[in-house]
Amino acid sequence: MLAEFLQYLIAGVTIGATYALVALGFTLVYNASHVINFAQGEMLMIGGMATVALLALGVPLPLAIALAILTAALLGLLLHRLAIAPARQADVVTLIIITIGAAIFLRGIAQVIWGRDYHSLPSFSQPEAINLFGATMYTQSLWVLGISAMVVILLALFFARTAVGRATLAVCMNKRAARLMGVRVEWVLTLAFTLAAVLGAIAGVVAAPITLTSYDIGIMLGLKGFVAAAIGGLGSGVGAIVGGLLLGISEAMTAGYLSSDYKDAVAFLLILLILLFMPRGLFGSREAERV
Amino acid sequence: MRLEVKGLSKAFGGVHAVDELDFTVEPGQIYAVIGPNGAGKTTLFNLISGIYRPDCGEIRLNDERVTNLPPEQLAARGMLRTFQHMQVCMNMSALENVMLGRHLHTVRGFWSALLRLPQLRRSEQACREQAAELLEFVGCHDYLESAASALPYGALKRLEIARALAAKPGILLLDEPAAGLNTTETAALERLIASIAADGITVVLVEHDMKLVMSISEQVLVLDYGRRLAVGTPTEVRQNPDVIAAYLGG
Amino acid sequence: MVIPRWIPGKVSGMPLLIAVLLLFPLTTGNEFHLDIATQMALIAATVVGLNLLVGYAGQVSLGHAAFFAIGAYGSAVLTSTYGWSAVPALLGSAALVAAIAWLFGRPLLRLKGHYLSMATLGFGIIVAIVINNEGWLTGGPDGMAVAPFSIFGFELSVFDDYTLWGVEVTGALLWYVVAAFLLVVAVWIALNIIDSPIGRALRAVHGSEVAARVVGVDTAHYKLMIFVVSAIYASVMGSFYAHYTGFITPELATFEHSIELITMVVLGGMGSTFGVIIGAVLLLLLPQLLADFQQYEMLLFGLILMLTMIFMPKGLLPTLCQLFTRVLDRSRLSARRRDET
Amino acid sequence: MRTLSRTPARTLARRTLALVAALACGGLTAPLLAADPIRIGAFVSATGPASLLGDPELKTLELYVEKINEQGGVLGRELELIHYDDAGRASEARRYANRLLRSDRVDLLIGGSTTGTTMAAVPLAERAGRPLISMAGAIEITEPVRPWIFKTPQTDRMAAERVLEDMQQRGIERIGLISGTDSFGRSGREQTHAIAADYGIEIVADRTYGPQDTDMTSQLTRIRNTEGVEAVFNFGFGQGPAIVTRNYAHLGIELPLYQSHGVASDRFLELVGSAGEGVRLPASPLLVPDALPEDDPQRPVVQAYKEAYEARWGESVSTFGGYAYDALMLAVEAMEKAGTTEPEAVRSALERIEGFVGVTGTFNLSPEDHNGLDPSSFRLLEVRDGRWHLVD
Repeated sequence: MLAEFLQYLIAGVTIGATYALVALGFTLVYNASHVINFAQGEMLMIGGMATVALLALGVPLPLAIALAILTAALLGLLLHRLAIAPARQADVVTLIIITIGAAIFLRGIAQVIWGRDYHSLPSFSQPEAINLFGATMYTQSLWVLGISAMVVILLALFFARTAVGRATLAVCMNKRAARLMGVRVEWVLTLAFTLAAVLGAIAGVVAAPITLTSYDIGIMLGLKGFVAAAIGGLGSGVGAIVGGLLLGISEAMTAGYLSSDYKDAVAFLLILLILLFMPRGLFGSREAERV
Repeated sequence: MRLEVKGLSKAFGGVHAVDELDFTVEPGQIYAVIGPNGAGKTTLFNLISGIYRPDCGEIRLNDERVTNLPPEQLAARGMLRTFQHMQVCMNMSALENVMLGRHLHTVRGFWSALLRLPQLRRSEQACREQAAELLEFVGCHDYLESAASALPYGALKRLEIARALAAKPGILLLDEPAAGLNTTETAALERLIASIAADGITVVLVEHDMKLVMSISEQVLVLDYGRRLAVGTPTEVRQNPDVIAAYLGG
Repeated sequence: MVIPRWIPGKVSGMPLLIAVLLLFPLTTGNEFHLDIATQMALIAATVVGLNLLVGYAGQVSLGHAAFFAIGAYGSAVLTSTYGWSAVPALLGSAALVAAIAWLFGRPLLRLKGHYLSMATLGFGIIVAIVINNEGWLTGGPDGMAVAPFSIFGFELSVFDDYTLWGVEVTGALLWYVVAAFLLVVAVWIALNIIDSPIGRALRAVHGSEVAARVVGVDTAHYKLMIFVVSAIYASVMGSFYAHYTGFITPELATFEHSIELITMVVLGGMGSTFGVIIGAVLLLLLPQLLADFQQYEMLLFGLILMLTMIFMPKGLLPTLCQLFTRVLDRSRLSARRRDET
Repeated sequence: MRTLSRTPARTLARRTLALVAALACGGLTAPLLAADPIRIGAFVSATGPASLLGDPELKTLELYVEKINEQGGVLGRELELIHYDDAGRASEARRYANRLLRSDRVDLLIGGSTTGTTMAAVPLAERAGRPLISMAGAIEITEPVRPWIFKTPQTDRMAAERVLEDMQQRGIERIGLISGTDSFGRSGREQTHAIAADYGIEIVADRTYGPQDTDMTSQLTRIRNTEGVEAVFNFGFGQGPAIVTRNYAHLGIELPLYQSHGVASDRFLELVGSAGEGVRLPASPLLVPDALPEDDPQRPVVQAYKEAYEARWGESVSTFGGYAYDALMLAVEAMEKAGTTEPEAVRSALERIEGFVGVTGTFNLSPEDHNGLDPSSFRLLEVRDGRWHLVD
């Protein structure tokens, strides 16, 4: 019984950590610019696929991962500089559609360059699975959890301790005030998009040995990440992490104990209930309206 | 329309913007609220007009308790207002902005809108004419069909007043109507406020322009740190030692 | 002073739309072209309804495809499985959709921000999952066949030929006429709503919600009203779409389909009724045009979407209208200068 | 777009212009009836969730249309392949099928890759009176028989029969079923439920996973913990079954694992690695061409197809490409048999094809059977040492 529960928990937490990283990317961009960046899932795909491609070229794994993350970072930067910044006067919905265009574009490029096949990435360490109180755990799960935790801590330190991080927070809170304080808002926005891309790519790379990867994997994982962010209140970092884990665990538990047909529905039902009864999400902040 | 405020308080993060405030505005009065910056004047307006919810206290309109009612319901009871930082729909024309003010007095049923029934067409035509009249009344006849975004600052201020008047107010709250206006415009505004009051509409205004306040108000309320410093006729207030201290000494 | 209005006046837009719809079948005898045009008209009508919500009330629904799908599956199941006739089935589905929209919209539309979009996202995906899973009712992922639209014993199938008043017409042409008529009605109703105190109130929400509220506009009420209306639009068009294509699959309810509908609105121009029709037409036409590029189709589609929105952030029609009025102003100005000299 | 006969760029420009003219301004643009090649119209799911099916299908069609034209075409005429990608969406499939029939005026349709895309196009083909050869599995495509509709893959029922038969032989009585929630998995699940009792087999656990899911350990744990399960059968295609297989191995489940023909490509072996050891599945002999007996009539056909495909595209064959090969070859056979491309003649010629050896199996079509395959055309394979082996 306990072993079964533990098995579901491990599965849920592993995939949940991936969702959380993607959700953090959504949150970062949303806070800075109020844009829901639908190209976030594609960054995850780029992370995984670029690593696979570089490995195939004979690049050693750590270098391949670094280069893949760098590629995603560059794409995130370009996405903001070339697509979002030129249209900064536009309605938020318009910017969202631009990110959808970017997502389709990136998927299109990936499909042309890397084809439509699924690829697997080798596990980072051996053996691939270990036994834990009767439940089996991928060692890769440990990588996923460890790296996610590390990323979250680094991110927290970045926002709390560095001048750039504080400037980003200032922009998130009030763009105009930040500008008056001398923060270069455009620069900070670019940084937010770049960081979000890095988060996505990291999620894509560490999860790929478990999830496999392909040019269109970003659609589903991106959507799940967005859902996780929504559960957390869209705009709260803690919310994104909790939302991601909650989503992953609820999926695994539902698939195990209840109905696997409706395991995805549970997550979305969660959103509806949270919105109806806790309208600001679990961790959404209350904004005072100023007149 | 009579406005009564009792024990009204509102704090933002420990700072008492409005603190245990009491006052009464009698029907037909021109009532001014003055005070140094940060005295809580705009917060007071936002509380009275239902944009903020008070922490405690009571607001009565013609003896009806209206505390915590949302702005749209206060408007339906005859309380209208303008804003210090203007709230004009820049995506609409000047005329449409005023027509918006007549919202409560137009035929606006769902089916009559859906099918564009004759009664709605007639009501819209009347609304358009009345809005045009009001724009002329406030002196904006040059801008009838202009986009609101094309109006100069002074005209926008008057547009806001016209919009409020369109809703047939019993009481009108004006938040710094003279801010940013030159002397000619201020003089025109003074005449406008006087003629509004002459129609029997109670006027409450927050204003920095002391000349304007002293020449048209019947009662003046002086606020300091959210509290009542003094209240009385312009002459009384001007001679009140606390007021002099706050304005000159502070 | 010329106001660059987003909506080309009712006077110019409506006759133009009717003229285009009337002339189109005269220019082609090709059933494929009629087929595409019929689908375009039905989708465009859906998008005209969605635009009321997105373009005017400023609320984004990420689950509008679900309403479309409930309309489609409602009609399909009630007619094919339960033997209802088409009209009550259509009305029944629309009533169900209206009830759902009201139930969700009421608490959510009182809040500001992206709450409606998140709730509709969740709702939409749940609907897609249910349709996919409940195969006994919906045919599951394989989809289900839908009976032709019938009214007063007259069965309108795209695959039959008819003789009306001695004239031979194909079912495809008849369906085109029906779809075109539906589009005109949809536009007429939308324009009526926009050009009424309700529409003014909604536009005010976009301009300044506070301003609208302090003059007595119950903005939450109107947002809810328009949310329900736009959901009914989607449901009704979904019903017709199901009868027209004769075969529906759960893809109608997917998140991708919802996104597609929103994209049509934004591409054509939020708040521009005729603009969003152009948006719908283009977005349905684009894959047909790009089909020749094979594996570059997706890449090009994304690129075109991105570039259009970057360079025409207000959408196609409003941008073009602005350009047009600017040129007009300039020529008028130069004409005046000529007069003066 | 059209393979051969015109330079792609000019074709593209002309077709784009024609479509814009017709749809935007409306011009009379009946396609030019040029030197009359035989037009084969194809709509496949080359992208989207079913691209694992559509991609090899399209590549096969392109390859063999080229080959046939090099060898002088059919009835002395060239073949012209006009193909569109429906991305797995039924509404797109419907649009493209209509475009192929009405604008491109094809003589015969091949497609779609999935049951949904096929069924959306079926009424159009029937209305236009053009033969349609589907590459999708579900039994409902050809049952009941529709005059113009044919299909090349075995039905999913046959796959289920083949697996259940093998289980019965091994003495397995209680199984756990896991399947994808896509069209392929759903339909397979239904068929398995429908016939399991015929083989004395009881399905004691029944779980599903989404086509895009990335982890199935919960479902598999549930199945493992269900009392009495003696084997597990997974009905799905795409990456899902690969993940199931990997999870299965990592969970250390010792029971026999059966897959469906949805994973029958060498790609599956690459994805699952050592986790795939012992997996059994029904598949076309395409995967084990050299293991077929010398006298098997399919041996040369399968060997030739595999060789040609892998040489041309540099990737391994899958069962799905074989469906496209059979569809095209059946069409060619029927046209040659009829001596014309007149649709009704081709249709009735198709119904008269007997003993036609394809990649998937030997086809015996008739007016009552528009599929023409029997379950024995499925060979049972087992993965051993990372390679496919025939189970005797």
